[in-house]
Amino acid sequence: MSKKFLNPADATAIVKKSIKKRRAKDSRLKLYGRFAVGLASCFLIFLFYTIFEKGTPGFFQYYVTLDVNFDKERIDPKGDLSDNSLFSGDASKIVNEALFILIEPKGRKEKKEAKKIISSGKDVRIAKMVKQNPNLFGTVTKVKFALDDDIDSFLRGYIKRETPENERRVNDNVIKFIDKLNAEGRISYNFSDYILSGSASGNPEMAGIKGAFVGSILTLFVCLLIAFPLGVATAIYLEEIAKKNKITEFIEVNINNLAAVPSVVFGIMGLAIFIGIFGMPRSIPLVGGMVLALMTLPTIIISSRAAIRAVPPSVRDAALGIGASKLQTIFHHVIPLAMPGMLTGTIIGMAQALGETAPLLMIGMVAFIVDVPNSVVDPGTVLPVQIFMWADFAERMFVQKTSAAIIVLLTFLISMNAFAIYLRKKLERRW
Amino acid sequence: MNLKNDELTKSINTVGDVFVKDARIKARNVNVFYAEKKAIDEVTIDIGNKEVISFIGPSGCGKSTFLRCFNRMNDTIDICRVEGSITLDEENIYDKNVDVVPLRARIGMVFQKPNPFPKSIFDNVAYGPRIHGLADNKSHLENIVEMSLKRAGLWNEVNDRLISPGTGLSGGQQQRLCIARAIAVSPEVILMDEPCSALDPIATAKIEELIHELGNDYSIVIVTHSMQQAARVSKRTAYFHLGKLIEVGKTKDIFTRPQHNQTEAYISGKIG
Amino acid sequence: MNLKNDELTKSINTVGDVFVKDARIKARNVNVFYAEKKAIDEVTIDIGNKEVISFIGPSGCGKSTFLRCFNRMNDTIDICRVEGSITLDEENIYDKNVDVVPLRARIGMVFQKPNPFPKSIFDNVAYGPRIHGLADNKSHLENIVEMSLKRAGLWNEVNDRLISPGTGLSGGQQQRLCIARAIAVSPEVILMDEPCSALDPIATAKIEELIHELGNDYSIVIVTHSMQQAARVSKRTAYFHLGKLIEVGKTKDIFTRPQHNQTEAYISGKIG
Amino acid sequence: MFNLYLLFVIILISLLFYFFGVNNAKKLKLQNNKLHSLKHYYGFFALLYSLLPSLGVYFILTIGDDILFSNMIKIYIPTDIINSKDFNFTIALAQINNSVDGLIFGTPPAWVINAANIWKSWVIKSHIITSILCIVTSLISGYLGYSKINHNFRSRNAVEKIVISLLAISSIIAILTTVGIIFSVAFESIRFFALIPIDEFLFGTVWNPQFEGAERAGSGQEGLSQYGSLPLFAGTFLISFIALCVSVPIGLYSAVYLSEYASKKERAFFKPLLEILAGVPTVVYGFFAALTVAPFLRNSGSLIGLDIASESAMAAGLVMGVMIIPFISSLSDDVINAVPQSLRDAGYGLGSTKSETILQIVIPAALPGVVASIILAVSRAIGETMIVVMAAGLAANLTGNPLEAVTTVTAQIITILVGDQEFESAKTLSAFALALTLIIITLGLNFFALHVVKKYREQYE
Amino acid sequence: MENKHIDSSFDKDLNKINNNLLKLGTLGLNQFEKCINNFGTQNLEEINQVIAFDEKLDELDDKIQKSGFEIIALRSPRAIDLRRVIVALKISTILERIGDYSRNISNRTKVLIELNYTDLPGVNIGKMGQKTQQMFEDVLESYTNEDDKLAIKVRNSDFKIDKMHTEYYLEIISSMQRNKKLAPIGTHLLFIAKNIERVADYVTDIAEQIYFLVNGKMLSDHRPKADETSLKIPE
Amino acid sequence: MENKHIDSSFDKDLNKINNNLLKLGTLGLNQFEKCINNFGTQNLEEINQVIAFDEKLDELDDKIQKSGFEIIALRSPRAIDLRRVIVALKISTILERIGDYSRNISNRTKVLIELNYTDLPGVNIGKMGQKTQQMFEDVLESYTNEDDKLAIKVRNSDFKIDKMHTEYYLEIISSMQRNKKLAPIGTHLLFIAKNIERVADYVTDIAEQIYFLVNGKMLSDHRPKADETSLKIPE
Ligand SMILES: Nc1ncnc2c1ncn2[C@@H]1O[C@H](COP(=O)(O)OP(=O)(O)OP(=O)(O)O)[C@@H](O)[C@H]1O
Ligand SMILES: Nc1ncnc2c1ncn2[C@@H]1O[C@H](COP(=O)(O)OP(=O)(O)OP(=O)(O)O)[C@@H](O)[C@H]1O
Ligand SMILES: [Mg+2]
Ligand SMILES: [Mg+2]
Ligand SMILES: O=P([O-])([O-])[O-]
Repeated sequence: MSKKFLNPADATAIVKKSIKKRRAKDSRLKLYGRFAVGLASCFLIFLFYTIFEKGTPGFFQYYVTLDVNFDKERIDPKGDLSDNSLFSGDASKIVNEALFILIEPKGRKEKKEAKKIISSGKDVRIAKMVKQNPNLFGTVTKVKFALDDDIDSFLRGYIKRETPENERRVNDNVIKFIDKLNAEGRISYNFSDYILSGSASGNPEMAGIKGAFVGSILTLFVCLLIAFPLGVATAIYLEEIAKKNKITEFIEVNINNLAAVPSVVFGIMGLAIFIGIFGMPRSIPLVGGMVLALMTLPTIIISSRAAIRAVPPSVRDAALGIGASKLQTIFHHVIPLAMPGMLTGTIIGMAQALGETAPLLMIGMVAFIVDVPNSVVDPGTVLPVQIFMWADFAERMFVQKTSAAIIVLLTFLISMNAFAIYLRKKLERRW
Repeated sequence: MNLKNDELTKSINTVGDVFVKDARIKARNVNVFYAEKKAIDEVTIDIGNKEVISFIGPSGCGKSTFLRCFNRMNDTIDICRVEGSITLDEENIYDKNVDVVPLRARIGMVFQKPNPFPKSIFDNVAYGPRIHGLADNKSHLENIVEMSLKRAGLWNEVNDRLISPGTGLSGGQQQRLCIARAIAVSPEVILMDEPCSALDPIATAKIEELIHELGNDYSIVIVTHSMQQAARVSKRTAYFHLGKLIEVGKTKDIFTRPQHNQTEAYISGKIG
Repeated sequence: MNLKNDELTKSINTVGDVFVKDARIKARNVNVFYAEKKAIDEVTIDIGNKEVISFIGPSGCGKSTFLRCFNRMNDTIDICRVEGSITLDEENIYDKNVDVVPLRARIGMVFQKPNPFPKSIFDNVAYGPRIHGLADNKSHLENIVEMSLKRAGLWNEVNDRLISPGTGLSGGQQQRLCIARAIAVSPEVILMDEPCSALDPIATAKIEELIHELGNDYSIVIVTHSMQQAARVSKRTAYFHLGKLIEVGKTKDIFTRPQHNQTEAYISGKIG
Repeated sequence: MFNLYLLFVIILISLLFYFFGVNNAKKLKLQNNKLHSLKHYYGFFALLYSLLPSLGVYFILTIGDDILFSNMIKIYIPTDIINSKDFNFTIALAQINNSVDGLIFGTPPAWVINAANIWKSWVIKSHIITSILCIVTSLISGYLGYSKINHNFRSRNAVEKIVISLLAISSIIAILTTVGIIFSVAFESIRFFALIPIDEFLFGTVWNPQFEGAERAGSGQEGLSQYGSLPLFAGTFLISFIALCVSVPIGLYSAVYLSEYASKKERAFFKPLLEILAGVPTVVYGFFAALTVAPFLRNSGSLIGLDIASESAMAAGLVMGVMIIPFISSLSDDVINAVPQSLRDAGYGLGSTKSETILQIVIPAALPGVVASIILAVSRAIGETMIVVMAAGLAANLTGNPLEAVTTVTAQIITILVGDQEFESAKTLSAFALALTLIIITLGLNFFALHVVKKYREQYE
Repeated sequence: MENKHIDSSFDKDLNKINNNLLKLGTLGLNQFEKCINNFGTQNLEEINQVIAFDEKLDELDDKIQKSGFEIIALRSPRAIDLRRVIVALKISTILERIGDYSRNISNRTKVLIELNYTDLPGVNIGKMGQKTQQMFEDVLESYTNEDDKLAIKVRNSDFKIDKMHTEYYLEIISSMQRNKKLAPIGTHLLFIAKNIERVADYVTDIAEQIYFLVNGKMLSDHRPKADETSLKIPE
Repeated sequence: MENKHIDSSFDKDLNKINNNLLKLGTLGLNQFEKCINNFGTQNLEEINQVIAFDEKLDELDDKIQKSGFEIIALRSPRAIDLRRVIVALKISTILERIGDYSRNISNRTKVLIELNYTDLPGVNIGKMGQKTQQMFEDVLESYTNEDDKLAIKVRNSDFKIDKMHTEYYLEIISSMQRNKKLAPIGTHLLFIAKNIERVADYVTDIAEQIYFLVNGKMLSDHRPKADETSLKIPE
């Protein structure tokens, strides 16, 4: 044997020689890591910044304040404040008149243009007001009306005066009216009445997320009701009860694979099975919830199983050892201990479901539905789908509304995730 | 096999006093398989009334496996199969219509790692009586808990914090809590699988002390890696090797003059 | 403090032979803190050349903490702070310009749980020489690996499967592999933190056997929970209690006639 | 559709049986002093006996009636209408259903109103029948359960058996879902492949589906439509590749940094922060990609004279890359953390520097897990829909140029299936074929990843 | 034993062996005391009692040997515990030997009675016996109290017994030389004296064991010996 | 020792104590053999050698006692190992005592030489010594081979020595009774004979220890004793 061990002194000398180089490598790796984390954080910040920057104005819009003459005869011809009566009334006209007083349009064309300044929901607004407060009848009251989305865009400066008239959506006449109103201090920039309480609407200035929001809640509710018990039950069965055999293995493989199936495929399945075979209606939160439930099921099962597995076997042994039956062991010990993990998984699954779009598109929750759904079997839409649809609309104002909707959605998602993290932290046990 | 007497259909290869006069548990020609693998091979032994017996042997020789036959904890392992018969007071515990739940209440078990439930100390001890419906009312239950903790030598250390979690105790205290929990369902036999191997020497000594005392009231079977421990706590010792029960006898005989040379080799630290 | 001689600024509370003539490592008034908590309190001791010394004491007394000072493994724990001085061949290892990398190459360490890398047996042993660039060429490296495995008593068992993963070995073999890995970088001192506590008695005996042999070439410091082990493997024994070094002395003296009554109490199984 | 009141009644009845059961057990205990099980198990037994069969009846009847009615209503549609050329039963059914639900648009044909009325009467009848059947079932079966209670009855064992069966049934749902997916995709795909040869679908280089009805059976030559899916898959992989180029280095280095270098505080802050990236809905990314990234790319491209499409693979890929960073970083961080501390100690103990320990010990040990995390990220990227729908465009270009617009499989599925479709057309069916292929690919990747992970686990367990 | 073992049954075992040893010591002392007294009183019945009783001492020694052996086997005692057990084993053996000597003296006393013995001039076996008995008592006390100072004292007083023995030895031989009839009596007296001297030696051994018990090491200095019977010829 | 301990240093320690014991045995046998021979040859130089050498035996015994004690403390031996150590400790003590007797015999031989001793009629110390020596040799062999059969044989042959001793005892006293000048010589011869008898007794004890070593229990039957010197009066 030519060379044996180095003697320790020589070894130390060799080690010392290369130490500088090795230390340099060390610092480099750390630097790369820090850079990567920084970059990812920047992405996130940029994303949020963009959304917020675009979305915050979406919560606001321009209003014009008019002195409306609440003439009972004209607004409520039948005098019983019924919808029917109010609809047959002349509320729109009264508002228009109030406007005309201020801007004095000349001729039919100008009047027509002037009418468009105010959003088309003005009669509904009057109706609502008198219903709430019949005392208004007979008074002349200042009322705020939303401006049309083009006017809004103009006021925000998206539509520029300098643009040649034929290329912009607001013509010179209208600009003149706006200037007049502005001069009288009638135009104001306020928190939007519509974004949170309105529903889908072709008029961007009146569009809101209430319908989609309620739709989302209902869908989520169905999803939770189905996915949580099923997921937990499955997890318990597979982890605690089932013997390890071909069948359980098959089920496991199935679950793992379901987790990998693209969400759009779940939509296809929902379309084919629930709607195609079971004959359920399209667009309803029930079907949406069921599809999302099947989609989040693997998430819940997998995280529940992990949570169950994290319960140390010693606890089971302890219970079995003093004569608890298998199910007593499970229900008295395993489930309570695994619950935080299961809940965390479920919340994360729900958050996923809340943000999911593609499968819901498949089952038709993309339909244009004005009414706010009252139950899980009323047609409706959900927030992300609403966002998707708005993102596709051409009107400038929808960009802001979309962003605003995104902000609402994100707020929810982040608070759900934060809650999950909180739950995990709070209930986390160390054995 | 005729369980009524000790005559065996098969011969016993074990050296020493396999049988005792006042046996509570009688294991006869027990074989245990994990799938195809035989982990326990034709073991026959008696566990006497109120005796402390220890099982020793090299790692993997099947001590734990055999111990867990006594309260059918092996049922929880899918691939585990038990043959032969084990009787508790002449009743075959592997009989088809024996319910393991009351069986396990009669034969308590203490595990290697202290495993208190992550509940309060009180609830830990009260759990068994509760699920078995042993207490008539609350004060009865409290009584049972107090008695059990006292008997486990833990009462003085915890009586002022019964509602604090059992997992907050020190390792040794936890193990005594587990013993209290086992006692609370009034078992007749207590099985202990290396009850001190996760504890430091002082906690170990306390548990051993406790085992001594409990030996007056219960039959105790203790599996241990530590020959010293077997020597200290038990009156009888059984030596296992490769799934076979090589020798059983008085502990002092096993430690001073074992009869089988495999026992000799193990006891004196030679390769078996 | 003047490190050149053994005169101390502070008095030593330790009973017995703290100093040895041919000391490799000299620890002087070492204090270790975990955040605010003092885990080691004014410990002064010499580790001699080519001696096997064991650290014993109740759980949590700071044996491991003190051991890990010798190769500055405590640096990896954020909240850990070391005071006092430890010299290896008169060079203070806690000096600012001492790099831990060569230090740790000189002072090998073996851990409680066998921790081979999930690589081949060969790569496990070759890892150290490779990162430190100790081998001139491939055959030299092979030589080092072979020598180390031989010295760790593992060569005969693994020489036909050097490329199979180290994690596939049995626990005892894994631990010997870890020892071989430590030897491969030509250390002078080997620290062992309860190297056998995860092993069964037979594997333990083999490691102890190995420690005996290595004691001829290296200074070995071994932390152990088992008094028996300390008695078997070491020539000198140090007894720690609550972070203090109570007594150091020849193992046979410590075990037959300890001087300090705390040592006496611990050695003979009484509460300290 | 669902009769919640009935549900309440059933539950109420079963609760009643619970109390009967408990009371009976109490009585038995007084008589005999020894019961096999605790009291409440007797109650639960009666409760389950009452509840489960009636619930079964309830759901079967409630779901079944619609299907039954749909079939039964056929005879109430005039034959001439059924025979007419553009009759579509699904649409007819929808009309009738709308009419039943009171959603009346314009004036429906008389036969619709007629059918709707008949349907309505059935609904009322079915409600009554369902109610009676459910309540009777719950009473009878509840009594049956109750009468089983006696001294020797092992109620705990019985209850546990039932509960275990329920748990087992739950686990079947996963299989049913898979069956459902395969069922819904496979049949349509088979029909598609009957129209379009499979090799044309797999290897054709032009994707140009048009609604043409079913007449284009057989040959692939006539008409304008072409169903070569290669451009779609090329687009999919191009975008996925771009995404990986972004996410793998950032994700891995982040994971390494967070698990090995970062202080506890840093880690506690940055890890959830990065995970937010995964929690952001894809539609938001799509919006971001389409409205911010794509214009930015085009603008900066034009600055340096590059012509970048307003919808480009680049935009979608980059954003998708950002989205999947946390999949890689979090999962890798987990597996890196799962590498036992003892291995690091071993490394440090031998005198390796931190980077040596990480690169030569920790990462190799965690490698299978890291690989698995990347594969999972890939499969996620391939299945991702909304970003590409919104940002990558719909142009089925077979190109490797990331600056052009491309389309992907999922985007095509969405565009084909959203809105009204003719179920018979090759275009509609092609979506199912695409979905099938997509499933096969992602499943393949998933299998592979799981296999790797399993091996990795074995190493440490 | 100030400190108790955590494992109280260990203490029990140790106490048992300790108590048995003390019992053996007391019995041994009793036997010796009686046999010395009997030498003076010549009470035949009592002498026979002493002889018969020796069996009990043998049994007790056996018991101690066995239990000591078992404690070592089962308990792995260390430090003071181990010393205690080992010392107990050694002292027990010695006490058994001392018992043998008591019996032997008694046997010879019986013969002397038959021979109508009276003390020879210059020989006072009783005194020698009492001195030895005192040493014996002291050594038992020093064991009970683990008093190594007393043990050393005992050890050093063996000197006197040796001297006495040499003196008596020479006197007896002189007597025999003077009167040949005295040969049988003289022989027995010689052996009795020798036996007492051996008992004192053994007491000294016990004292040394006690020193070891307390200090963990043997007394290193050589004990002064004054028994010169094997070297001396009566002038 | 067929099987080796996994921990070879334990074997080393056991071997060491075993070898030391064998050495002590051989030295003890040597001493005894020499002192018996010297009794015949009256070679003063050799006698002095024997006396001087006894110190070595004491030292070796000390060493064995210490190492046995340490083995027990450090190794917690059990079963055969423990028996080996305990038996070694006991045999060592016995061998030391036998050594003492060899020295004592030598001392007395020296005195006898001064007294111009010749063997008394009917007394053959040399024969008695040789018989004992044979027993001694046998017992060492039985220890070396752990041969409990041989040990029992040795033990049973003590009977003969006792008989011989009784015989010689009576003869010597008779001689002294006949000739008062013989008193000093007779006394020394008496003690020498007694000493040899004691050696044989001790050899028997060793044999019993060997039986215990091999079988783990003591021989239970009572050993036949034939030494009646303390009971007999010469007619
Ligand atoms: N669940 C199991 N599945 C398969 N084999 C098992 C299982 N449990 C134990 N075995 C095997 O059965 C044999 C006996 O194991 P057992 O745990 O009873 O040994 P032991 O004597 O208790 O060992 P230890 O002292 O290490 O606890 C071993 O070979 C072991 O590998
Ligand atoms: N990383 C740490 N952070 C805080 N405290 C620690 C840490 N490690 C150890 N300690 C504390 O320092 C003290 C000494 O611990 P150490 O691990 O050195 O004891 P030990 O003697 O080795 O005990 P054991 O025998 O249980 O290994 C203990 O009180 C322990 O709680
Ligand atoms: Mg075990
Ligand atoms: Mg430690
Ligand atoms: O007891 P001894 O015969 O050695 O004096």
